[in-house]
Amino acid sequence: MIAATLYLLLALPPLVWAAAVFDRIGTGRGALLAGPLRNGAALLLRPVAPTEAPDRLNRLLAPGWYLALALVGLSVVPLAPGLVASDLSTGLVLWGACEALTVVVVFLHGWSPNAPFPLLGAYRYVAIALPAMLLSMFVLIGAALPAQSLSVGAVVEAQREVWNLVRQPLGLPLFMALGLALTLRGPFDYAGGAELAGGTSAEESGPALAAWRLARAAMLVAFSAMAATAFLGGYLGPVLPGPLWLLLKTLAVMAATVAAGRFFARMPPARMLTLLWVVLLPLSFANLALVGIEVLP
Amino acid sequence: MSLLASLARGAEIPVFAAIGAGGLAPVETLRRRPGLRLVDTPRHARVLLVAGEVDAAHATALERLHAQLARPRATVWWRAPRLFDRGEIADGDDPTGAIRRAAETDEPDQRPDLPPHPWEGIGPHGQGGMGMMGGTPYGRPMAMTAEDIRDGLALDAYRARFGPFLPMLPPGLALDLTLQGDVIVAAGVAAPPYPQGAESDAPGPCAARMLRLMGIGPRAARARGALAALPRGSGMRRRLAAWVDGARVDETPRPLPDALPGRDWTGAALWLASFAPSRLRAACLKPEAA
Amino acid sequence: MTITGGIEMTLVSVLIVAAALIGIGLYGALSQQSFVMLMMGLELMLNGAILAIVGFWAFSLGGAPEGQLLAIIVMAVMAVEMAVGFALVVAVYRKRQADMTESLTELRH
Amino acid sequence: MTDALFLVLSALAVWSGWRVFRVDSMVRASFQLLVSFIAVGLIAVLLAAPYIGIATVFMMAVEMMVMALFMVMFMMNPAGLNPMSMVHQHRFAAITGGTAFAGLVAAVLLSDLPANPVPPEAEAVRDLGRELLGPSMLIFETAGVTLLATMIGAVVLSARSGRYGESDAGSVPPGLTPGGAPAGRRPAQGGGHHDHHWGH
Amino acid sequence: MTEIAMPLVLVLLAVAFAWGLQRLGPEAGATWPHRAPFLGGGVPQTHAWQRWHARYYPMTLLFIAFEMEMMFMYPWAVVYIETGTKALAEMGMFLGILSVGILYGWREGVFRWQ
Repeated sequence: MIAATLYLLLALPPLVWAAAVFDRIGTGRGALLAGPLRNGAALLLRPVAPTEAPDRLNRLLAPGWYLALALVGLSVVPLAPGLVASDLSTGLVLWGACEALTVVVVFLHGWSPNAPFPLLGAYRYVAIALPAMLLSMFVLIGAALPAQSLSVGAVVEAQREVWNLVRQPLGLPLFMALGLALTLRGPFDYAGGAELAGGTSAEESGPALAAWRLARAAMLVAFSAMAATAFLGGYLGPVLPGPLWLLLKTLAVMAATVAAGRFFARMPPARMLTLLWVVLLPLSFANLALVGIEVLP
Repeated sequence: MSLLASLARGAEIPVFAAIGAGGLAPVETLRRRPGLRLVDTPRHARVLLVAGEVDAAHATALERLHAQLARPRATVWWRAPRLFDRGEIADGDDPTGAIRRAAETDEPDQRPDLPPHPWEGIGPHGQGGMGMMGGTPYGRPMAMTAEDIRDGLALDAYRARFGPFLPMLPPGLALDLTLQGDVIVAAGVAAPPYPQGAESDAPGPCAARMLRLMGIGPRAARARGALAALPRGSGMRRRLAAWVDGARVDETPRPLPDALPGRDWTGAALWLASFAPSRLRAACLKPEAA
Repeated sequence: MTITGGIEMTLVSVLIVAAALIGIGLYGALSQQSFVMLMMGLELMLNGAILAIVGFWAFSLGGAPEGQLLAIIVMAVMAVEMAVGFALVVAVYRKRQADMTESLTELRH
Repeated sequence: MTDALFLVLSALAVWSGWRVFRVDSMVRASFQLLVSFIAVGLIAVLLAAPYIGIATVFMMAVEMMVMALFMVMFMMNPAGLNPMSMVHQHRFAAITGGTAFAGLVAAVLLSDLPANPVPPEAEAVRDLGRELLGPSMLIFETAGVTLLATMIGAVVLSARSGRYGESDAGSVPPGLTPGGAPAGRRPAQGGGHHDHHWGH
Repeated sequence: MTEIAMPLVLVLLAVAFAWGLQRLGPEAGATWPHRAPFLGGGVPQTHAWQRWHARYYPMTLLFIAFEMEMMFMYPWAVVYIETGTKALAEMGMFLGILSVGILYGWREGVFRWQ
């Protein structure tokens, strides 16, 4: 347990850096590998901008909570058989709780500066992220059906025969929608975006901004690890050792999520809300029914 | 600390561009220039780049923007006469050198260090307010309820001047908006957009500006898919489709005080971006002429 | 067990914590003028109720599943209370621009 | 270890429950309540109910998020920029709350509580599932219908368009005879007391 | 019981780390013009904190009622295979009932901006 936690904490910084590199690919500004580090260092040397009458405590804590949720979410992912940081029999529910709390944290981040654009971003995000979370829970329940357990370890073991990606082809794409919402990017980046001048982080500067971006990258890592575990068989794989497989799959999902974030355009929020409830949610029902029929003996 | 400093030496310089007359197209050329990064808010920026001539009437707005950059901060005037006595001047096609030089300097505030309203020591708790809603706690009054135009819940109205240098609005356009939540309930034009060169009306840059608001790059293949993100039957979809196909759009929008109320912020920003800059300027000038 | 000063997790200690939550919730529900704050008090009381139910389930019921089911039902009650309560607040506010319990009593014409 | 965690979490639950009614900012109050719920959820995990405990956390996270939205929407001075007191009958409430606490504690201490702890090999979630799909199936389906009724009720109450027109315009039903008086009770006139509650 | 100790330790770790990170930068000069909210040179008349008109409030009410069903679904998933077709039918019915609520909400325009 402690060993698994140490591995996670060791693996997280390079993975966060990899997430930043993925974000930089295709922006045409060069310095792929060193760019994120340099920009991060420059941010750390700038001051934090205060605002008029902010909620100081929550403003200071929001990036920390976001990072904490990423870490806790990551901690339910087994690195190898039996090697998991928090070995909870209801790991999937804990991951769901992390998703739900992320909405709260992003809202707090936008609320605390007492400024218009962060506030707009925070409220817009809540509208979209709440139903998006619902999607992911249905999809994860679909992953738990063949395992007959809510433990993430059992979900992996149930994929020895066939990956959940094959059992429920709709699962990963729907789960990715949630990933985009959790990591505030692309079509689900309702907390930020150019039409809000950065949204919840429009008033942040210096280390506060750096901490928020770091937590966002850590959340991408956590989400990708979870997606790789729930749908791509986690540590399962031939020849290579388990943790390495998990690492490779995590990197693949990270890349796919970043690409999806770039590919799809962001809709006006009311349109996205209808899409989520009327199209994507029924799709997740259908997905669940599909798995249900498949796994019945 | 010295490790951080040496690492930070090669970092990109974050630049906030305050765009004046004729500055839109030149600033677009900076987007992919290595060593610089255009950011959407002065909080993220190191350097304030004033691109194109800015009205003297907007000098105060520019000084406010300047004050919102975290220190150390600097100004670069690119093809623009100075409105206050600070910063570097750049005249050529490439302000990178001037920006680099400016990024070594620091400038003090232009605005006096005064709260928007006096408040300290006022009121029973010294926070500037009386009762639940009165006074000016921490220097500003609280929002008060007002009628709503959509669902009839009379909640608070937020009144503010947006612009003239907001990155999601056409440069120079200053709007006096009343918002309830994220829906605009009343709008007035305080200043029309700046005139931009003819190249700003070309389909390519127009499509790119609109797609950037939707969070994607300007590649045509993606742009097609982006059409689906806009509400069907809205003029926005038709205009973006025309731009993506390489056709010019010569529609003039309705006067903004009539057209903006009832739209949410995202919809309003997209709607404004779906008109060519010159047509938008014409729509804002017409009522003034009449 | 010395770090906790002799306090152990027993049914009695769990129930005392639950009683404290219920007491605070009751104070909140009775003392708040605003309808939404009153709902916060109710929620806190239900919070104490959940804790008491889980405590009983763990120590006295021998793990009978009905105990857990009861906790879920309490949570469902909370959700229903919130949804209907807020809908009422919206309806009343639309009519009266008021959110205080005192203004609500005026509604009885 | 378990006892120490229990002590810390209980203190957190009670303290943040108390803070709910002591902070000025409505957002802080909602999330303070959320902290109390999280602490109780974690205590439930300590009590060998890992499902109920963690599920409390995620259910309450979204409920408190919605709570915060509505608190900000309908409370004056939602951020507490002006210090305020929203309390009435404070003494009565404090005494009642204290009495309730004392009474419950006395009841707990005086009664003979049966001791029949959860067997360590129990599978809490599986048992719950069997119960849901077996003996308590009716409760489960009734809950579905109740939730549906809640949804419809909430939508009807909160939507602007009433059944017979906009709710703030009276939503008057048509007459039973053509052109006759509206059916049902007539809504009272005189909404829109604008300023009567600003002067606290 | 250690299964929640580790997440709690991670939470403390993360919050402490992010806190420390934000203490790294130099102190900012907190003048009033510097602290004013960013509006592109414009100024707001009031504080941004207000009785915020969240335009999607009916959706949130529908949401909390609907979300309750997740509480029943997790235990259902665990015993699904051993219960078989009956479980499928029961959950289908349950979801069907709740979907009626969503359809009703859709018809009433709950997912639009109010």
